[in-house]
Amino acid sequence: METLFIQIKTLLVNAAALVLPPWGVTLSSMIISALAILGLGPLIMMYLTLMERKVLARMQNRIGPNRAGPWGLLQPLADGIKMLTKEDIRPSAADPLLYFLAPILIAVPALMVFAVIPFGKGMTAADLNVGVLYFVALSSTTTLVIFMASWGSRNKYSVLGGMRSVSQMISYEVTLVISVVPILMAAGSLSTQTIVESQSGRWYAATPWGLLSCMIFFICGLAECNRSPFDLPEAESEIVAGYHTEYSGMRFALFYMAEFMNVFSICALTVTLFLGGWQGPLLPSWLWFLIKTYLLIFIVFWFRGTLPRLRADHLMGLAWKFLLPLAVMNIPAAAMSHFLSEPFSTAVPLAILMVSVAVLSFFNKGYAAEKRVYHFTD
Amino acid sequence: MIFGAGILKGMLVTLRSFVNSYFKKPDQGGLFTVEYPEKRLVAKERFRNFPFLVYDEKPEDPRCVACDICAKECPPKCITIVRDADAEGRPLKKPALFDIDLSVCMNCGICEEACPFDAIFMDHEFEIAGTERHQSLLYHKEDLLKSNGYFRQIRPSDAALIDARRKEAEDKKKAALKPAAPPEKKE
Amino acid sequence: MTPVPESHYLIFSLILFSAGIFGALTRRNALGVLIALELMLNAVALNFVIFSRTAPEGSASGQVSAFFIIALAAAGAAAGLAIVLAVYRSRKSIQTDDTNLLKW
Amino acid sequence: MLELIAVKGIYILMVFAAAAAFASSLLPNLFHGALALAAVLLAVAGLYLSLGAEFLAMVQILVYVGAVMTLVIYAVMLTGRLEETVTPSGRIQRAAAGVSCAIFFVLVCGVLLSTNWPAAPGGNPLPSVKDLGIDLMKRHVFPFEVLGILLFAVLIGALAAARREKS
Amino acid sequence: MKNKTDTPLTEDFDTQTLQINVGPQHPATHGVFRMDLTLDGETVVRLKPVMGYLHRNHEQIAENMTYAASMPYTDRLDYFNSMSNNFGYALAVEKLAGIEVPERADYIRVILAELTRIVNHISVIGFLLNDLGAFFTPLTYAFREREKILDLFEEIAGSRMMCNYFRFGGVKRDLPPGLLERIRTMMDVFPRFLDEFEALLTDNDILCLRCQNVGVLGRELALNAGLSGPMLRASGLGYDIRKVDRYSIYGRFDFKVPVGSKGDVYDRYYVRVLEMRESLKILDQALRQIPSSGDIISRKAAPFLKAPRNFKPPVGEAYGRVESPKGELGFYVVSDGSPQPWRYHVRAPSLINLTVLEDLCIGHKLADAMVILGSIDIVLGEVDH
Repeated sequence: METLFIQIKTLLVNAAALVLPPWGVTLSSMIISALAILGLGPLIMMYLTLMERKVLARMQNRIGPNRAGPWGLLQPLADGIKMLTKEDIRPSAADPLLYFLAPILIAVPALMVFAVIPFGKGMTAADLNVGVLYFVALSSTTTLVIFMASWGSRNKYSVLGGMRSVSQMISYEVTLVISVVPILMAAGSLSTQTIVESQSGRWYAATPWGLLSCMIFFICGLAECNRSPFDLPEAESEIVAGYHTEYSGMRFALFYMAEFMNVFSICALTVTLFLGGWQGPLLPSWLWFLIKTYLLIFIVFWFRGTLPRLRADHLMGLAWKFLLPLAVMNIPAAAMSHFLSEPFSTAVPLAILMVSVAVLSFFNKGYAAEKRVYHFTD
Repeated sequence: MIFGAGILKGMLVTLRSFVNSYFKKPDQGGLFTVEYPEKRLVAKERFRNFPFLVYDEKPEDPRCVACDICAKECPPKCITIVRDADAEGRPLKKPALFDIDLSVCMNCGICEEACPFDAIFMDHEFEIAGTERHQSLLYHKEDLLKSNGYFRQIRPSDAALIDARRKEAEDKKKAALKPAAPPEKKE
Repeated sequence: MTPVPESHYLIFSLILFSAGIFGALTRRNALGVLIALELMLNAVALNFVIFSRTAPEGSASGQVSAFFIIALAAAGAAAGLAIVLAVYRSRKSIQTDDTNLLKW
Repeated sequence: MLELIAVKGIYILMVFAAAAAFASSLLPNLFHGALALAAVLLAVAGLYLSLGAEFLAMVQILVYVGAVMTLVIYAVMLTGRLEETVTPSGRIQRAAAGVSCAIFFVLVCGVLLSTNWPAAPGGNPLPSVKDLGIDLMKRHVFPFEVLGILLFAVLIGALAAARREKS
Repeated sequence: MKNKTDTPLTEDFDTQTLQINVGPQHPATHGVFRMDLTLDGETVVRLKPVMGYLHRNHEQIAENMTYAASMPYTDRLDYFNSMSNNFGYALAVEKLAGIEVPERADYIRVILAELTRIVNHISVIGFLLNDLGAFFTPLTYAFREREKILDLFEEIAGSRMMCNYFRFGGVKRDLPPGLLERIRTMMDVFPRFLDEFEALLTDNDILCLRCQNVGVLGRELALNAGLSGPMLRASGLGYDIRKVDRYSIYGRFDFKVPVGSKGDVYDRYYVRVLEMRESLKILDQALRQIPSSGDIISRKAAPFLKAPRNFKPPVGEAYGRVESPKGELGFYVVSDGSPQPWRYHVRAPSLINLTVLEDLCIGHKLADAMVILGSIDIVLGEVDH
């Protein structure tokens, strides 16, 4: 069971080897893993939409979709067909080049990031030794595409939504990168494969600074793909649907797909970097990876079901005034725990983090909720 | 407390309701959705949808005597009645034409209250669909007539009350007729 | 690593550089000039990396200097755009012909 | 055989990048020009990959396409009116610039083709990310620190210049 | 060559103010209500509410129908609490015609009015959270409780929202047997739901961040604008018509009126939660004191049930007002002796509370304008009547 997928791949490659010349074999193995990802991405996205609707429904004492297929399993198919058959309305004033390119260019990085995620032992599509940097670089290109989408559709609401989402993504991207640095220091390499192997002894989330940077990474990841408390750009109650107001039909499906694949890749990377990737006692490695990732995805939907939305300036305030300094303070804390001898190696980082949290919450006093007292008259 | 405390408490509430929805019974926080076409909620007795006319034995002679009170009292004026006339043109105590425009009626139940002859009551049947707006929702007398048995079936306690009152009124009327009859026999 | 001869790479970076110069000369909008500037810096960084292949074994000075160029270009872009915005705020237009006075 | 496909790929990338570079200076709409520049940057990152500089390619995408391009497009949006961002440029100016660039190109091309570059010794291991890091911290630590201070100074300078006057 | 040397060096960007209209068909406006917003960046510069999309000429129609015939139309005013609309109209006509209401009917009326108050307040909080972005979870919890109460209404009056149950001098029919016990059991479960609801919301830091010090309503503005209901009480003025008029039998129950301190969106939210707890107290006392039997409509008004046409109140005028969950709901009726009112006017609390929307929203962000509108709690049926 452990190497199920690897055996399938070798089987296919051997079959290809019979008919193709030697160079064709390496090419075919590349193509097989590429096709695996191309097939996996949309599949994950489809069943994430169903999972989200089911989880949210159950939180609200509803049943969630159960009409299409047993327990609603064919619902994503139904959604897909609906998206395909919907008429693709294009605003006349839209800028043809930008309007047409944006949905494609937003789905491409979302899919490319899957290449670097280690689904199991030896099951990383492309084991770059700049894995994490690859992920961060690709996630930063989406700001450009959101600009194109909002500017291209020439609509007031989408420009407002576009500006909001870009400023949000920039401020959370900085914190995302800095929160990963302690892990790279501990693992000593950028490639996701070696990071996971170096966690075989103790997960990074087990160490104090690791836990903190895991939380910061997760929160910034949420903000990066505009989910739950940070879903400002497509705030229905305010601006109708942010930058993808003017999109419908298949184009909107691409935006939708990109969003869900970002959610999956953020959760997958949090698992890889902090929660020990595919490390796990007896179950096969890739099963461990999927369990952990889907647990994190449950938390993302759980956030969505509970928390109201943050306003634009709170969002920025949280990123620049609280999370970024905390992430920066986390780096010396992580360094201390490496180079100091045993008794101090846990005490000093904890002290640093406690002090920085205290100082930062002191400075951010304005954001704290104030207790209110209500009196009664008759 | 620190920033996240209130949020965590809120999250616990949703998690608990997520878990309850799997394990608890409907009224303790479990799922209480009634999946409509398969399972249905039984209508409450006083539920009122569009009105219907009641007849005792034969649909030809409904209880309605075409007194036009309900048409006058109906706030949106959606009832139109034309009194029947016999061969010589003398008016009869029966409606020839009794139309209710269901697209106008707001099922407020005032016609049921105002009717002195217990002829019109509010129905429980709500699955009414028409193919087009004007004609198919204009119900004529034939579509409105329903038997007293049906009335007793959908609104048992009200029907019992009304039948009792009607039988008692009948006995009183017969009693009033009877004393006039027996004295003639005695002389 | 790839058998593509260096001269082809160099010709390509030269094309980039001349496109940058052409852009800088023809653009009437200050931002256009900044965009062309980025293009030129990029061509130069590419040259460094091309020559890092022929460097003696193991020394990465080629890539490091390219890394520095990228960082400097980012700093340059930031400063340039701040100035362009300041000019725009006071002159209402960033046509290169309008900003012909050093003090206004 | 795989090498051939790779080489073909690189040449296609070069042609695409050259076209995008000229497009970025010729397109009337500044927004499209900025996007053409983004295309060039991505293509150059691809070239870095083909030259074995993975770290540099990723840094290029992160710094350039992620941050600098966003900055440029913010500036384009702030300065251009919401509707028109078309900036016409004169005919003679274009012709003159074109001719001078062509002359420049031909001259440097002559120099370039005539010198024979030392053949790539080939086979020497490409500097890995670790070597890059060590080299950055050992031989080039001074410029690295100066760069840090410079970036910090630019940050504050840009803020001061672009900040809206507190009325 | 224009080189303007006179303009100051760094005066402001001539940013274009963005004119958007949060149109009649928009997820955040509770019904068909348009706001003509002028934004400078994100902050609201000017807000012009545009109403009238749901105007149904209610007052003119009422003048061409008998008194009893316009009772079902009062359900459609504020379609969230039809019972208190009926209550207000019934009170006005009873004052006009001088009809006394028997004991048991009064108790039934108070119980139903307090039940609608609870229904209204949880729904409002649910919708407010929707505007804040919590994806329908608080709203579905609120609607689950609302369903239970609406089922009770269906059993009593025949329809869940359009009850048309009150009549001049009492109520249409008596409560069905065993209903008081069902209300009692529901009332015992409700506080537990309310605590769970509060645990989810009250000290949720994002809610506090978004609602505290947003849309602050000063006491003088609240007073001069003639506001009423939870909005007034959140700004610190404890004015509740149930305490001022002591109409019907509210005098017999002891309950408190919660009053806020700052008058922002958070206070308006929490005052409604406290009001629900007070309503529970009233319901508790009413369920204990209700006489088990007794006629449910005054002997004088009973015949008019059968023949509303010959209900001719004496010439004169009357103004009956009720503390509806939205504020002071008043009905002004003038009679000229004929079965049809000569003049009929409804004082709609939502309409009057809405007049301060612009003063609250200026200076706030676009996201806050939506939340402030949500906290004012308007229902367009009543605003446009």
